[in-house]
Amino acid sequence: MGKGGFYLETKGPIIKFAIAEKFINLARANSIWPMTFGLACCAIEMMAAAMARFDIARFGAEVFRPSPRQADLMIINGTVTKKMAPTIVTLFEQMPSPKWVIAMGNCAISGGPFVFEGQYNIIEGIDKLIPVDVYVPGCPPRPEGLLEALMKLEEKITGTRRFPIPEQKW
Amino acid sequence: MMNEIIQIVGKETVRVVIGLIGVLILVVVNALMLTWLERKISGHIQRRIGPKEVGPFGLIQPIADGLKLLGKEILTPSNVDKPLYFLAPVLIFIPVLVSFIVIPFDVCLQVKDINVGILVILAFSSLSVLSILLAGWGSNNKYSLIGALRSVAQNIAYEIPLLLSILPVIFMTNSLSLKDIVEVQREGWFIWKWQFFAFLIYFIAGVAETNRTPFDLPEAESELVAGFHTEYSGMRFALFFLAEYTNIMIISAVATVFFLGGYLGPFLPGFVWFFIKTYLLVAVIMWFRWTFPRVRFDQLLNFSWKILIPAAFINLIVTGGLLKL
Amino acid sequence: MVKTVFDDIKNTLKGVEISETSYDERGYHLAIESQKANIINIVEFFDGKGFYLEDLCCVDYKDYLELVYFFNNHKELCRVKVALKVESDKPAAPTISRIYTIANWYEREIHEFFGVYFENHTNLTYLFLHDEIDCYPLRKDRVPVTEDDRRLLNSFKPEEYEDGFFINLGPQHPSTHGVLRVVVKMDGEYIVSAEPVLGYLHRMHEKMAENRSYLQFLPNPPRMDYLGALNYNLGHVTTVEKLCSITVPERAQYIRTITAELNRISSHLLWVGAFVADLGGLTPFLYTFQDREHILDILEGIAGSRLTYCYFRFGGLYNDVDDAFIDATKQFIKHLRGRFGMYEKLVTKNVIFINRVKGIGILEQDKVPKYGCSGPVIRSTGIPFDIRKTEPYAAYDRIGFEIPTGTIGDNLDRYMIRIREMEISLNIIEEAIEKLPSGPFKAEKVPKKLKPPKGDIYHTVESPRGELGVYIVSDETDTPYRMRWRVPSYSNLMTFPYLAKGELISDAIATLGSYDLVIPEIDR
Amino acid sequence: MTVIVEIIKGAISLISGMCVTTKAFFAPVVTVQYPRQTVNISPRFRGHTKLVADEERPDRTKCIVCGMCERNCPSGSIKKVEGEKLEGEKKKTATVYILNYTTCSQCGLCVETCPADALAFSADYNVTSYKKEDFYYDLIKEFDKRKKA
Repeated sequence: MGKGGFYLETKGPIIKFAIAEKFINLARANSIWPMTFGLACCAIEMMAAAMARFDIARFGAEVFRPSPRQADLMIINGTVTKKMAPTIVTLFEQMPSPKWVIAMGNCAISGGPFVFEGQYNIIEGIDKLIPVDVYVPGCPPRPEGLLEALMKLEEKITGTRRFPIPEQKW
Repeated sequence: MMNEIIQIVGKETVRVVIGLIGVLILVVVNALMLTWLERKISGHIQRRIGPKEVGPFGLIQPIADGLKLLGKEILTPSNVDKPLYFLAPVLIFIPVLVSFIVIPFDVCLQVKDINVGILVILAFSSLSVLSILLAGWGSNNKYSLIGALRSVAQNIAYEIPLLLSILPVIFMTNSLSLKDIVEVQREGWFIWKWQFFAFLIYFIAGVAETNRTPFDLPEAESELVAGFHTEYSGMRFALFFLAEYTNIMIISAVATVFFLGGYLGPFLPGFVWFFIKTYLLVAVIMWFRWTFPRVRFDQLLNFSWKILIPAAFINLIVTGGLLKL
Repeated sequence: MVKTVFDDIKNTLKGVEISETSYDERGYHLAIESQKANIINIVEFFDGKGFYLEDLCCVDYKDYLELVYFFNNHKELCRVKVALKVESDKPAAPTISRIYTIANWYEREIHEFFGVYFENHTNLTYLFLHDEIDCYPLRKDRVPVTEDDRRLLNSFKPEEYEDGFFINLGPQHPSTHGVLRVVVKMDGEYIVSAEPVLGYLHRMHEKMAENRSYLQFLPNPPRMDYLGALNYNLGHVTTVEKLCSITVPERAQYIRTITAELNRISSHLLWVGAFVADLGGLTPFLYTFQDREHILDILEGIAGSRLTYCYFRFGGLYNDVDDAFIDATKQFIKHLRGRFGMYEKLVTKNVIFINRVKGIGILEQDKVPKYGCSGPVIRSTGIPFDIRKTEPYAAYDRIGFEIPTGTIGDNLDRYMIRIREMEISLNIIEEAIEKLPSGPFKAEKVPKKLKPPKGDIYHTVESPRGELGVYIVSDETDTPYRMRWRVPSYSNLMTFPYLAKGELISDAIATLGSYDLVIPEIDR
Repeated sequence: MTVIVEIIKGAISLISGMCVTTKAFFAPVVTVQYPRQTVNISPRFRGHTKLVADEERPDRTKCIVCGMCERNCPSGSIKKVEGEKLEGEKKKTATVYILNYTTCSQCGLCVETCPADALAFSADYNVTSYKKEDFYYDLIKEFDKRKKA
């Protein structure tokens, strides 16, 4: 970890078996364990997604691991300050690959409403520090947004979307 | 071919080897099932569904979890004490395998009937403390260390009432063999024959032995992040996970054998009864977890030393007095 | 009270410039101009009278800096503003942290943001800001960090020079509900000392206020305290309304009361769940969230969002409520009343729970003024202090309600008070709905560009966590010259090092949970 | 003796707690299974803003390109509002309206201050993407998309 915010690139396995890989990817996509990690407002909505009404457990993602070593997914849910940034990079590095990142909420995406000229304390977008897989905008996004992001992540891992797309409410 | 092998190594060895393979499969399948069961039970207690989208009723969920953990990067933190760090997950898994050898699932469904069966289980289950200690020390993490130390103190404190609560049953059967103990209960289960309190004490101590809520201090999530396995990831973490669930199974199985008449029961085959009883106890342990908060460390030890152990002793003396006088 | 304090100061502290001010306009009763030489005497005077330090902040007037001390009394409302001018280059002032413990943190904060040096302060290290900061952020002109202070940056590293078993609770730790970091020195399982480190979520709200108009600052307060968003929204709006003397129609006042109370319940519900989760029981957490979802639905129906509502406007509301809202609220009141029995069985009467919280984290009543804590934390010690009663805003003076108090100030008291407060909030909502008048929901003549008269104002509201104070200095433009937020969690958390000392780590985590901390509120 | 009474009392409290969870176990679940079912979202829900169609000319928006929203936005999310005066018309017609949703805080100031009532909140409650550039909406294009749908 450097102060500039570089993360260590971990190499994938040397030998790959296509079918096994596909199978394991399917398993991975359906067993995403997020890290217990709350930053700000969006953390409450992340909790709400894990609660009875939205129940992230249906997709096997309710196993919130407090230790980064056992987590697959890091949900950046809130403003990342310059004081917090090194910690986040460390946590990300401590996760064993394959690992994914969801930037939840506007603060994580771009600094959100806290960007102004002369700001001295926030990182304008977590993608400047670590690679982000799925972005969920909103301030904060509804829990459905997070569930949708989980499905997007599954689509990214396996290549297909398993779930129906809910009706758009224009 | 088969006959030749049997002739060379002896019938008993083949039986044990087949049994061991069976036990291995049982342990893995059981642990996977239990994770599913736990998530389903917790889900419904909390009025949600739990795993659902992965396979019918989410039944494939544990397999997906297992595969995923297999496919994780093998990660070793830089400052760990490597031999101990590698040894701990293996060491926690072996004793739970051995324990299953002596458990009678049915009249003739037992890998080996050893005449000191219960001692084998108790001796090997104590070994898990050692591996937790190794994991805590080897991880070079403060949370792990505290978790490990808590675990040691807790396990020592609760091993005593555990032992004391099954002693009266041994008094009454005059045997340490699990099969004999079950056979004696043809005349009535021990839970109804004088030993209800012994069963309660055993069960509470058993919950504590398996580090489950309300006694889950070694891995207290809100205090110690993940306790002794904070630094473990991927398959090594899975082994801890597996061992935890298998331990629950063992504790419940021993309770079934000692107090609930093991495989005895009408109509259904013996092993079905055995599993029904065992899984009921497992479900109760899970029920505990999703109802109660966690006790504090000093309360935990106080409860064992000041209440459980004296109560177990009184029970032992009363049983001994009634039987031998 | 005001008169006697005025006379006492005149008699005992000779040569102090004291004047009476209009409470209705300024929000404080007395104003004192102090000098460096006599500030300690003045503070000691208030300490002797049992006043608490409500707030300590700094305003940069370019030619000089002004330190503003607010004192208030828990027994009877008497707010005193003490101003101390310090020169703008190499500013220095005597520390009052020996007299008021909470001043320790306030002074550290002012030191970071304004560069004021407090003489004889025991630990003037950086509390909020990150290592690479190169100026004092809240100064009007860009003032680079002095060489002395540069050395202090990130100097708080207890692990390096002390021999002991240190544990970092946070910034990522399941128990801190956010990004608080507490450095704990341990002896076995017992805590020798605990030192919170703040600033992991410092989002520059006070700086932003100086860059935006009053109107444009509206989305910020809800994000300071995302659980009591409407209360913060209300704090901001009422202060500006008072400053610009805007009258708000009755209907809007009542709706403000109803929604703010609903928000309070949702905040308390979440706390109950999170507190029990800290103690290891996860299921109540899900049950409280389930009840909370009802409130979120109701509030989403009028305010449009689930968490960070931006609903109140200067002079009224964003939009009116409809019958569906009233019906849903009534239904919710009925629903929640039926749930209390369940919580009692599951949590309140549970023997494990009681043994975990009873007699733990005791805050004595006489310590309270030193820390200036508020909300359920102060009420647990037996002091019936509630801004809704002492300085009623919205429609609280037209609604009868009681203030629950505890007896010994332990974690159980804090838990019981919050449960009781939820019940009382339900009563308030019920009464407010009954009395809800018809009429406009918005004042007619609110100028698009607010230009309040010159001067300052201090106004408080009761957020779910305690006393929220807003101090605005206006310079007749549409942006505040300085907007200072006095947040309850900050002073509540200050008691943690005192309460945690000698406790077991599991108890300390329960105590930390009992404050109901919201980190962005502390860090601002 | 008191110890025994306390133990019994404690045990009763634990059992009553377990009764609560048992009741909940058999109670119906409250989960709304998101991709298959959706929660009823209030019409006042605040998603990103959208432009409202003019009643007289439904193919165009009400926007008169006055720039009020742009000036009033607290976080400068409204990047560019441009329009042109079509021949024979008094008001301007918007051609470009770029909203940077990633800095929006859904406060509603733009909707409130719009003199033409041309802005409203959309009900896009579940937007996600692999790229953050996807949230730089051109509301005119969004308007056209919605019109087709």
